Amino acid sequence: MAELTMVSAVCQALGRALKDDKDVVLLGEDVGVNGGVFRATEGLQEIYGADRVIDTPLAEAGIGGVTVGMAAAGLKPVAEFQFMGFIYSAFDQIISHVARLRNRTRGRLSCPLVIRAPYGGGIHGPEHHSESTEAIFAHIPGLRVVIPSSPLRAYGLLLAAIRNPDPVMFLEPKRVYRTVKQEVPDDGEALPLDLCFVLREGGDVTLVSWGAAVAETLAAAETLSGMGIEAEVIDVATLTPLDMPTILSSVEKTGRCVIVHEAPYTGGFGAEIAARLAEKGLLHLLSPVLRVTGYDTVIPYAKNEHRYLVSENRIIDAVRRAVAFPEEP
Amino acid sequence: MAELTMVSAVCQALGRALKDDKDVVLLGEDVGVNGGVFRATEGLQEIYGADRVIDTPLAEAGIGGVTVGMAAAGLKPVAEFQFMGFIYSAFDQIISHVARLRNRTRGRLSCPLVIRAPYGGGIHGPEHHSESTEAIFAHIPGLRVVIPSSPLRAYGLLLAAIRNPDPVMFLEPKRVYRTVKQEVPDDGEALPLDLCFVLREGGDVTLVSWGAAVAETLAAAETLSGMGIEAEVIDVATLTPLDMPTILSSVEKTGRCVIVHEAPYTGGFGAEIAARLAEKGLLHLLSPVLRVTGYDTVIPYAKNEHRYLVSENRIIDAVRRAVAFPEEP
Amino acid sequence: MNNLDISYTRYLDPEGQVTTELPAFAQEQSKLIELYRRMTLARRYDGKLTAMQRSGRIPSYAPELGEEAVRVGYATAMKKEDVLLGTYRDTAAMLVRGVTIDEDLMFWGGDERGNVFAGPSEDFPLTTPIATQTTQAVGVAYAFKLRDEKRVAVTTIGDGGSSKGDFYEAMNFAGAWHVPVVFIIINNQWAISMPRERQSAAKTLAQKGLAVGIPGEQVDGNDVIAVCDVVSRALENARSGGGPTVVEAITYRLTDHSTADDASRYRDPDVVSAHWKNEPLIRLRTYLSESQAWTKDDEENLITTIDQEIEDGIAKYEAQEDLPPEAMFDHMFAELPMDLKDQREAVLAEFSKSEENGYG
Amino acid sequence: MNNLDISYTRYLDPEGQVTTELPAFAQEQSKLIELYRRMTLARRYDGKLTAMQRSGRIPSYAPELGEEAVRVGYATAMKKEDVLLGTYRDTAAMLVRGVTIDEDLMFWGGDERGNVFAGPSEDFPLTTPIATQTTQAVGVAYAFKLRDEKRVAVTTIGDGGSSKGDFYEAMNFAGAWHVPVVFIIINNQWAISMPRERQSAAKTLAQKGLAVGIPGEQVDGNDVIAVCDVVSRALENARSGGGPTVVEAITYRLTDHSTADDASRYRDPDVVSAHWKNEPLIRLRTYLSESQAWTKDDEENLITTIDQEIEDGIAKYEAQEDLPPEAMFDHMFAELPMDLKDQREAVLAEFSKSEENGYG
Ligand SMILES: Cc1ncc(C[n+]2csc(CCOP(=O)(O)OP(=O)(O)O)c2C)c(N)n1
Ligand SMILES: Cc1ncc(C[n+]2csc(CCOP(=O)(O)OP(=O)(O)O)c2C)c(N)n1
Ligand SMILES: [Mg+2]
Ligand SMILES: [Mg+2]
Repeated sequence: MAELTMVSAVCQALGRALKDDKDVVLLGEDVGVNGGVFRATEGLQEIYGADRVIDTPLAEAGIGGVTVGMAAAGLKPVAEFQFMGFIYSAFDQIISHVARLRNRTRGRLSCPLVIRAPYGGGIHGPEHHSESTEAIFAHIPGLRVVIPSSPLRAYGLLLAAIRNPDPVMFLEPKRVYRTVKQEVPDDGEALPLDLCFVLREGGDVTLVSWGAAVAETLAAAETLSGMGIEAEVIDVATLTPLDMPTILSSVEKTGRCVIVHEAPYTGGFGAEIAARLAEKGLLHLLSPVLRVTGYDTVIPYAKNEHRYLVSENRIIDAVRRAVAFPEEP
Repeated sequence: MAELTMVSAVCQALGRALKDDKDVVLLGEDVGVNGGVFRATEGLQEIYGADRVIDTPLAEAGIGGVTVGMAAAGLKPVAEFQFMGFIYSAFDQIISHVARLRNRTRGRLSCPLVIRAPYGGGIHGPEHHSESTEAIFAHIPGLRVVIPSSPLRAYGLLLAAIRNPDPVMFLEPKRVYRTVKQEVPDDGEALPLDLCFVLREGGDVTLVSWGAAVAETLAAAETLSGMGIEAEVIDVATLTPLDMPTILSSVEKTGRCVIVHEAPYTGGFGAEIAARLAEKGLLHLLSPVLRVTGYDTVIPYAKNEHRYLVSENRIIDAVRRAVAFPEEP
Repeated sequence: MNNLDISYTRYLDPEGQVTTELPAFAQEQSKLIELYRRMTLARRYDGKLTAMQRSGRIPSYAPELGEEAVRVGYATAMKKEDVLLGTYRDTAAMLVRGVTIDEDLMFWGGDERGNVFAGPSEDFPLTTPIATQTTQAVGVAYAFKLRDEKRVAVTTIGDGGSSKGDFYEAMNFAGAWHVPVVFIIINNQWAISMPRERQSAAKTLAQKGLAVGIPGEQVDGNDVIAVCDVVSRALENARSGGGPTVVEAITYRLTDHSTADDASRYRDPDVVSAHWKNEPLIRLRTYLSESQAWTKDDEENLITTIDQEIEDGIAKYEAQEDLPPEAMFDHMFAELPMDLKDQREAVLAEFSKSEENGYG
Repeated sequence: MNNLDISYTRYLDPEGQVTTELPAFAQEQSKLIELYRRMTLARRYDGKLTAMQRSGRIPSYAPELGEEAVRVGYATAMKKEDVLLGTYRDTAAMLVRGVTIDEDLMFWGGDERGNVFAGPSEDFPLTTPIATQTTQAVGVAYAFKLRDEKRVAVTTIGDGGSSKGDFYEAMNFAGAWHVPVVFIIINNQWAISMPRERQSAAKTLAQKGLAVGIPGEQVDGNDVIAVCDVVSRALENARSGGGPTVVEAITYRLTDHSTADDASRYRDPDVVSAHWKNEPLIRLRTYLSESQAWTKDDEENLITTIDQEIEDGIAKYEAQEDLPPEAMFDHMFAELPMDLKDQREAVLAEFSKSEENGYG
């Protein structure tokens, strides 16, 4: 079996969904003949036809709205937004309808749809190609926010998202689209939504992360291990609904927590996790809950981008501060 | 001097700004002849003319974009969005341009504008008329998010917002538009942005709130006082940039904190404040940081709305739990 | 300036005189009487809702006084299996579609269960965020086309709403994809306080379709026969694979924008009164009377029956069980996620404590 | 289907033959030679940027090969005091406006300082989120009108972008407010992989203006004389209070959408080659040569001068000091808020530790 990158795993999951369920359709800008600007839909139009792998006009509010209409009318649309930076025109649909149609109609109509968007920086893209605004979606009741961090999880979680009867924002960290390969059998097996994945066990500190930053977090954990600090690494994977029990029980064990994400600090989803620890885990906390995140600035153009992105070093520094607390490391 | 409601204080500030600075213009749906659906611009078109108090076509993305253009071209536009629930079409402009134009051009161009929107529930409005999505804006670097909770603060903060050289989201809690009156002299004095207001002093617990919920928070503080619990009440007023020093020093004194807001719990701005306490105030915390908030559901239509909104009772319950911690009250 | 060519259809003028030979369906008096009944129901129910709001029995309402012909006309033209995506002002159409009065009252009463109408079970609930329904309609129409179903999505929008980018994107998608959707612009001349002329420099709103290459036409929105006729043709065209159409129906909002509005602040009451002579019920009644198909007695009987129907609906609405507190959680997702369970419990606990007999 | 009436302007055909009497400005050969020089600079610089991207010296670039005439034409028609709000593909226009090569290179090199151009100091930076510049242009134009300044805002958009609701809203605001703005649709037939025909069912993109009641016309976008002429007239009309215009300039994207794109995946190379015979430089050169106004020597000299100019710009760009780490904080607000100070300190500390001689 060939090893797949994350973007190929996404493509494989989409192909599988198209094959298994005739109600599944894909739509978005350039998803057809071109196979998507990242090739996440490569080859699918050829197999499933232009009626089910649909190139749209260039209009994001429109993509949002037609996706809602399709879903309510019995299809299972998977819409691609070319970059997260261009999803904002669809916010009205996402907030006002996607997240609400089931509730508004007490389940008479619903929105079984998936909205996919590549997100995050680190590819030296032009401005507006490097956004990490997952926290915005995570604040909207009625949405699921799912973020894979490996080819295997991309495949399994995307299948789960498509099969889920409710809407899912499926955000793909494009920085790791092609950085790792894994064997990803096309077995049609979904992974569970609404659960964190514990990627590494350790008793000294809990590292909580998602998306592209999981890579640096895992790397930091390895380096820390060499320094005698064993970190437990949790990939949140589904931001909302949040699996707090898994995070809490890890922090009950370690007493320390560092949260790592690429999005800006203030109001990032890390705040929610830290806040829940301050509410539900206070007595277990041996040190401040630290957040290693992007800054409260616009993510810089290519030249300064590396100074904005979360680095292994910054994570290690934070962990050492947490572990040494109340001393300076 | 007549006493003013909050909405009249807003109107008075707008009139003052139009009078003091010929570059100030107001725009929005129905802000002209009609004086705004809440009358926040009542009478202003008559005085300052239809060129400066501008009725727009019905198109929020357009309102966002023309406001940016006006601001960059040297005007000081104050745009009204009729309800926060209809601001989403303007997100692309707000996130991609309003928050960024100065940074993108290293200050060559800038966005000295104010975006006003009535927000929050409690007026038995139809669906989409009761949103509290301030946390979304607070997560966008480059925006100031300012929320008044009294007629005096509405007047002083709005003047400050209009005079500020950077963009301000000025969110007006419509539930208290007409519930209280205060003497609000039209003296042209602005209040400081970026600072919290301590509305009540107390040593037992810190209550942190903003917007309409400040009313219930203050009421709860009075009731609690009768029970022997003295609460310090802080109106955050400017969510971002956050004045954490004021909150921290209060919590250093009281050791306990309850955060109160109307927006949904998960990812609400209360999470940011709690997270910062978990980071910077951990050693001072005598009890879990509790949040009394809306639920992670769509705010219900009129009939069930009162069960969603934060009540004095819920605040009192939370404070009693905090104060009794680790016992149950 | 470029030349355009926009047709305008009318059969009955404000005086109830036939201006062009009536279309086939309108040759049958029973059909016209049914249209008249539907408009009268709309008018009476609209008055009732307005009154109920004034007396505090419902929190808000968007009246459609004077605009009954458009909604009754297009809804009558639709087939049951078509799908409607309307605005907040489309109550009359929903009644024609089969939504019951008690269901509708729940909606206006502030209860989400009002959107669970069994009649047209695929119709969308009334939409508040303006123009968002129009792109959704294209998605619905796409599903019809993909599944090869001979059905049409119908969506409405106001003159104000026609300025929104969503509407343009919807028309453009519909044109590019050639899907079965009909866009009805209900031009009642006002968007709250904004008059039609200042909303757009376009001479007609029908020409909005031209921007995206789909046909646009105007119809006298106070002539129910014309609306029904024009929309029927657009529907049949869409149903048979002919693609989308934009119909601009010209009418007039005879009252306030909503029960929260006071139109006297921004428009001249004399102008409004003048528009009463164009309102849609009179002209059809005149025509029917002059054709000896309608008498004073018929009118009185009709009103009695309709008022009873409305009262029955109100009684049924008021007999409904109150919404339980936990209702706000129970339809957020197909299955309540673990993470919301505590919140649901908290609400239950709070309101079982403080409320003895339900919502009051 | 409704009838429309859209004009199309061309002076020089692809063979460089005059098809209609040239407009006044084009009677002066020096003017035409300057237009030719500007297009040649655009062509050479475009090639250089593409090459620099291939060799890793800049991270990305959106080439405009084949589309030089539109940008040089409209930018030449503009006055200095007008304001341009372009897309990411408007580099050639920016150079005409006075942006220097080193400034432009900074932008493409991934350095915000590239947007601090001193020449047209009120022009907007190139815009990535498609169509957002068009509503902004209306705001700029509104400011001009309010202050009674005889200036015009010019904004461009692609054929793809013309599907976006923002563009429609922009046109509608401009029409309703009658402000001095010119919308130029640069129809290069492709939006990445989406061909023009599938983007919209509209036969022309110029007719998009009709939806909002503003005039629309087409121009041969590969005829720089025609572009300059049509845009000049639209500008003068706007400047003198005549309101907005939509101009559709028809050209062809001869290369990939961007340096990240591979157009051979979705379009036939033979069709692309065929379009080379329409490209804008040849036809003007032919015309000039046939008018004895341009020799081989002139051509060689021009290219030598331009290439030197480009190399000088590159040298100046490369001599720039690196961006300091704290730059990301220092322009977020007029004054750095207290709450961001710690973050700024942290970045400074991190990178003074780990970087000895700046960014590498
Ligand atoms: C996106 C959006 N913006 C603003 C509003 C507030 N609002 C409700 S109705 C209305 C005017 C609508 O006018 P029109 O489209 O002509 O429809 P009508 O009310 O006349 O039927 C406005 C501005 C809204 N509901 N949605
Ligand atoms: C709002 C938005 N959506 C998507 C994109 C991604 N994107 C960049 S260019 C492009 C195609 C644009 O085509 P067109 O408008 O014809 O302009 P051209 O590139 O041909 O000059 C797309 C989809 C974007 N930049 N902005
Ligand atoms: Mg209207
Ligand atoms: Mg193009």
